[in-house]
Amino acid sequence: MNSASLSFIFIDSLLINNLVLAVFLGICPFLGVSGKLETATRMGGAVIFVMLVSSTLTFGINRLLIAVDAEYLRIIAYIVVIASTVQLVEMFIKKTSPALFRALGIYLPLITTNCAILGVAMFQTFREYSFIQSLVFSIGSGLGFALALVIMSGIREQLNLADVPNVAKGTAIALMVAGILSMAFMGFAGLGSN
Amino acid sequence: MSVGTHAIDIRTSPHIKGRVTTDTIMLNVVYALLPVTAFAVFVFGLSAFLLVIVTTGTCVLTEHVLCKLARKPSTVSDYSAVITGLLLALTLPPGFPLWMAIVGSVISIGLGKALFGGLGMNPFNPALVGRAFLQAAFPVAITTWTPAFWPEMQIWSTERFTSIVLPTVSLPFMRPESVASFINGITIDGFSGATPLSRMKFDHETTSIIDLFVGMTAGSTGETSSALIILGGVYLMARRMMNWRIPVAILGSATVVSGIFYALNSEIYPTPLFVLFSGGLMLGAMFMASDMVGSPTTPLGVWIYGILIGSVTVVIRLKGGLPEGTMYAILLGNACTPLIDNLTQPRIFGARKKGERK
Amino acid sequence: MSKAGPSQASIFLNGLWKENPVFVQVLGMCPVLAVTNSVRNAIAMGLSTMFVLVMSSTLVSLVRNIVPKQVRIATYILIISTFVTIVDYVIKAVSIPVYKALGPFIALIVVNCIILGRAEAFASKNSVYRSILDAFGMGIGFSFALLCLGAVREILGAGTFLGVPLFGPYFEPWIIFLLPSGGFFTLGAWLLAFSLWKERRTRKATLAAEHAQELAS
Amino acid sequence: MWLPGLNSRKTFSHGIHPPESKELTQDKAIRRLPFAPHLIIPLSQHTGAPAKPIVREGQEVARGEPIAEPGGFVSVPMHAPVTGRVEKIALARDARGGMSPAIFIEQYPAANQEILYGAETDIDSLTPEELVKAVQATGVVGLGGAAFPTHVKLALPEGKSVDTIIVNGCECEPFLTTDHRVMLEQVDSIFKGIRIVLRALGAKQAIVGIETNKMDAVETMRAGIPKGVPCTIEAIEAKYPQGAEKMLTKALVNREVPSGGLPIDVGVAVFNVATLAQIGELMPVRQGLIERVVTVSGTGVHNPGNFLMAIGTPLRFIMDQVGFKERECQIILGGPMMGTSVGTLDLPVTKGVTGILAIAKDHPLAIRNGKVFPCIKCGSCVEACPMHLNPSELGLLARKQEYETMAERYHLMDCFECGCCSFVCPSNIPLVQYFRVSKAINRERKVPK
Amino acid sequence: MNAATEQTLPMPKQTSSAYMILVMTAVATLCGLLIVTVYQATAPAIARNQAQIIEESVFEVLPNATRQVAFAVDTAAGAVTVDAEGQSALPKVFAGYDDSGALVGIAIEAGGRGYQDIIRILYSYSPDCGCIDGFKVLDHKETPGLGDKIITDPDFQENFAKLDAKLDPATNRPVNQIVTVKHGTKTEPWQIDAISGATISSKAIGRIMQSSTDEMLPVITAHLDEIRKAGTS
Repeated sequence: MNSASLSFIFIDSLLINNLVLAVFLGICPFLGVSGKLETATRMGGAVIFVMLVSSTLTFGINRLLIAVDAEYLRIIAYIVVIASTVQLVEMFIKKTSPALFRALGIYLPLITTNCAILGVAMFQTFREYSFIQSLVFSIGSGLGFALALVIMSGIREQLNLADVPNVAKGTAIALMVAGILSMAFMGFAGLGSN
Repeated sequence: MSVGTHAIDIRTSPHIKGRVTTDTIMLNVVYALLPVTAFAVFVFGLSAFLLVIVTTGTCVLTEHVLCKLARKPSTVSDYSAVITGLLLALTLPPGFPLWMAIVGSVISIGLGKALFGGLGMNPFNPALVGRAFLQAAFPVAITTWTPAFWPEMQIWSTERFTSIVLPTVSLPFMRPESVASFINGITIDGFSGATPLSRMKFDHETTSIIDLFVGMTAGSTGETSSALIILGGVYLMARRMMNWRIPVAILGSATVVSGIFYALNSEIYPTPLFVLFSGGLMLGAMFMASDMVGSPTTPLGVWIYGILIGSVTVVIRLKGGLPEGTMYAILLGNACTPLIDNLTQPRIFGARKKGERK
Repeated sequence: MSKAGPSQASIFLNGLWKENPVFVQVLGMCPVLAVTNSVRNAIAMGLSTMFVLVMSSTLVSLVRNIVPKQVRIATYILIISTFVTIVDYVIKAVSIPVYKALGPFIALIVVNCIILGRAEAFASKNSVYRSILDAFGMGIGFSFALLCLGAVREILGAGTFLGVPLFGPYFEPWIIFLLPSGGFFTLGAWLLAFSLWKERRTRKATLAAEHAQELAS
Repeated sequence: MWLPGLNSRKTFSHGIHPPESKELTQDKAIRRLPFAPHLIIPLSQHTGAPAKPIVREGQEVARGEPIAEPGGFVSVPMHAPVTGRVEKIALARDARGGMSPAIFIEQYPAANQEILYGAETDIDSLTPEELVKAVQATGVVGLGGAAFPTHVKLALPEGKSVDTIIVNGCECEPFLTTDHRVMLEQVDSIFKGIRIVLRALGAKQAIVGIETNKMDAVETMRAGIPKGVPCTIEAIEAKYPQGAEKMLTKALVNREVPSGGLPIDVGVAVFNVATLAQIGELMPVRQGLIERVVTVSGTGVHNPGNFLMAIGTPLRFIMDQVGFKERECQIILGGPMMGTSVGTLDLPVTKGVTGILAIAKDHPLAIRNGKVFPCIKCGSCVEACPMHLNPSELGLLARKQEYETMAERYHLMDCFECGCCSFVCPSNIPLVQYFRVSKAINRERKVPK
Repeated sequence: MNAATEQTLPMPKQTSSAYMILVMTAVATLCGLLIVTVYQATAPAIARNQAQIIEESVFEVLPNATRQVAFAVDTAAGAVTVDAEGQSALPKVFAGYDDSGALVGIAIEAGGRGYQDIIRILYSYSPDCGCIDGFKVLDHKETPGLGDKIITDPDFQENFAKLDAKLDPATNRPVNQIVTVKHGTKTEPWQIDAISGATISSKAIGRIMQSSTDEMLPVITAHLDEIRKAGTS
């Protein structure tokens, strides 16, 4: 049981403890897919969607595991659920909305290895969120991930035109930008606490 | 581009050019900052003076050394490092340990600017990157304030010009208390002049608007006197060396948002005037958010950018955990600049409007 | 695989240095950043990852000839998550504070690309002995990187190493290094240092080559 | 900033206000320059195909006699500017720094330089098609600097129509005052020209746009409107590049010429005042264009002024006449914003030359070989670009050689190189030069496909 | 998972599905065996560790206690029940008893928003003096060196040596609300003197304590007899 209010969970997961910039989840796609704004936007959208679905499913799975006293299977169960969710979502979107599939399609398989999805599932279990809380948490986290990704990709597109020294090009400069972004997000600490 | 080898010079058009150049703009920003700096030294004394000298010196030196290391011609002469140094000093509390100020200056230039390729390439305001680093690294030192006209509002006392606030001279990598351990009989706890914003936030005490406007309060070295900051800003606007829309958008949106809060509950929330004149909002709006490099280039984008900064500042101040949010808001604005620019590309002349077919 | 493969020593050293998973391949960033605010956590995470890496590589290598291609990845994930679960419980049994500090990141070892990557790229094609060697190399390389980060962050951020104060009572810690932004900066700085070092080496090498050429001509 | 309602003066948005420097010559009446002893008449003084010579070396020519015939529809004939002898037909240096064919004429100092060619014609009796032919025969091209054959503009393409003639009396380039003087001194010819053009295109009205820094011209022109000519004179804001076709169309009739299009796409045709003055003067007598008014100005000359000079007069001769200070100078054919910088004085005045400027190096606005700073994204160029492009971003892209992105995402091809961005750039970045190179590279890349 | 991964891989003919299922089952069985073994082996140690952590904390805030019993407090129903197994999802309090079985104090768990994240604290309430006399931060993410002074600052800890939390016998509500005041301005026994420079975290502690005492103390006081009895049983 966790008594945190929904608005707090949302602001916390979106801004204060941003998935990428404060909790360090999903760093790989954050660094890998943030080269282009358009790609980043689509990846962000895909992550929000998958996160919502998988978080709902893992919430149910967790309840089931607790009921049958098999909590030691949690990690295996979660990873299986997430992998199949991504597959199912992919198939479902392909069938129902070819346009959406074209937009998100190639990013969906990448999401399986996005630790943010599993991370959100683990966090909501750790913090013992209720169903509604989990839902808000996953939406907030997904939006937070997308926000960080989109801002980052904007900056990186701009940096392509800058004279970044050769030694700093690539991951190093991306990490530095992420660090500065992370500092900027520190300003949101305590938001809504009074 | 010039290919002139004849006695008569040839090049391609245009053959004339406006007289304003980047270094003159930068130099004028320095001029605009001078009254604020001078007032800061007058109010806070020797410690503030040392702080300004140290940050400016370190910034210029760092810029020079890094240029040399990168085997590029030194870019010190464009004055941008001077501005960074000055701004950094003006955003730090007077009496801030000098060794930390040096760290901040090196971070400002190194991380905030050189790493991105120097002037014009930095997505974030270098001084604020340094400032944010110091805020995160040394949260205690950076929230230790010296009261204005110390000791105790004696404007014509000379004590502040002949003695130093102790933290200023703390040993490198050591806490201010370290000095006390070397010199017997000195206690540090003498100063804890809270800023108007922290008094507002934590104790719900307001400060008179006149004091805020003139600068009779504790606060960062250069943020206290709104009057002089406005003076410098107006000078730059008048010389068309600053985009007037940015300060107007920031201050305007801050007024509106804080006005809404005030209207909702005038017991808890301060008046919009208090919000405008307290803390670093004025300095940030005039001299940091309006830094051309980190702000959008499109006319519409500039408004969005300003409104974003103004409202985030007020929200952090009134609803967040921190008493002040200007720095974070501007860094956030800088971060969003490429996106804003991307979304607000102007409609080019003669482009077909939406839905219009050839 | 071919018998004339790389020597055992080079397999081991490969992961440790030349193909260091963090500094060279830039893999598994999340735990590298998240749990390195103290040396203790860094070591715990390094060891846990290494354990999972070694065990799963061993098992994968053992079953590599039985498992049909189609269910390869599925089997690997199953094996990896098993060992992660084991680590999870072992840490909980050993020390609750460490467990709390690492939090969900223990579970996230499952999605650490290094482990699946090595299982797929190396263990599934090599003998058990060589796979263990490779896993140890990679594991130590990963732990080494974590330690590099953890050491910098703890020494600067708290003035301690493994909790032991280093600089006396008046040291002013640089708290930023314990915060998330400090994690990004430290890793960025390490990468920067690495590429500076590499650049200098290649420049020296080209200079030497040019010099040799001049001498020859 | 342009605020609707507050600022009732007609204009376009963006643009710049460079110092005008017109006071040097604007009050100097047009004076005739003596004939140079040797003249050079390039065969390609206009846009389009070069003219074909119809004279032999050594042949004697009389002033006004056709010496070359059009090389195609988009081409005009040449007429002998002086009475004299064809020295040779050979390659001559051109303003772009290359060599191109020209007719060299030696003037007979003894000749009285009377124009013997031509015939009085009743223009009103000609059909539009005949008018186009007649205009071509005069050899008139756009005298505002573009040198586009005027008759081509008069021949309406299928399916297009023109309702409004815009007469360009802006002369927005600093230093230049030729149009200004023409408007003061040749009012009748201008209106004659307007009538001819109105008839040729079947347009309903003509609007003359004159910048507010030439209010005397506005007055004179207003007073001179003949009865029956549907013409209005509008004073428009003095701003560069007000005289660009698209900008002027926007300012006067509030129509935006579509990207990549011509004024005719919005039912407008734009003519320079000097062009119309020449048409008005030459058409009734069916003579050829052999001389034009040129502003010779700048801090590098002793006696700046507006001179009527024979086409083909070498710059060296002109400079001798006005007194060249022989200081380190930059010689510009045309205005300082879009003109061509030349490296030699052995060039002739051609039909498109509006001015000859000698700008001394110590002129406050002269481009020194100043330091180029990095772009600080000040946005001045964005606020200056009359085409509403983003020169700052384009410049950054050009540095990284992203030429295709420039064209596809940032509309590089809409840039008409007015020079506003380079003028305002505090970092001295040669933006226009970047764009010129980028455009050329893009064109080259497209060709093989 | 089977279904999931097969989608992405082409199906060569030679391997029969029966074989694949066999292999998967074998591997899964092996894994299951491993996990269960480890789970069984570590379960006692984990339970011990967890119990120890709670116990240690409780004894830290109740130094005179030698034995503790956990209770679940249902503030809505106003009921207190013994919850030794820790099964209940309700907020918990731990009563501490000395060797003679007399109630020494009650340790109450509370939590709320701090600067960066939730702060969880444990404080002890002494029904005899109607005051709070022990305090420990269980979990926090406050800024190191600044907000974490709530743990390290001795002056701040001093606040909780005897913090007034008396209940008005008539209304059974706290007489005075616990409140954090500016550093150096504490005048009343129910005030918490804030840490200089760490006002945000100090205030958070005050808020957490105030709402917790407001909610819990009336219920606990009402059932004090039951709690005392549990010590002697």
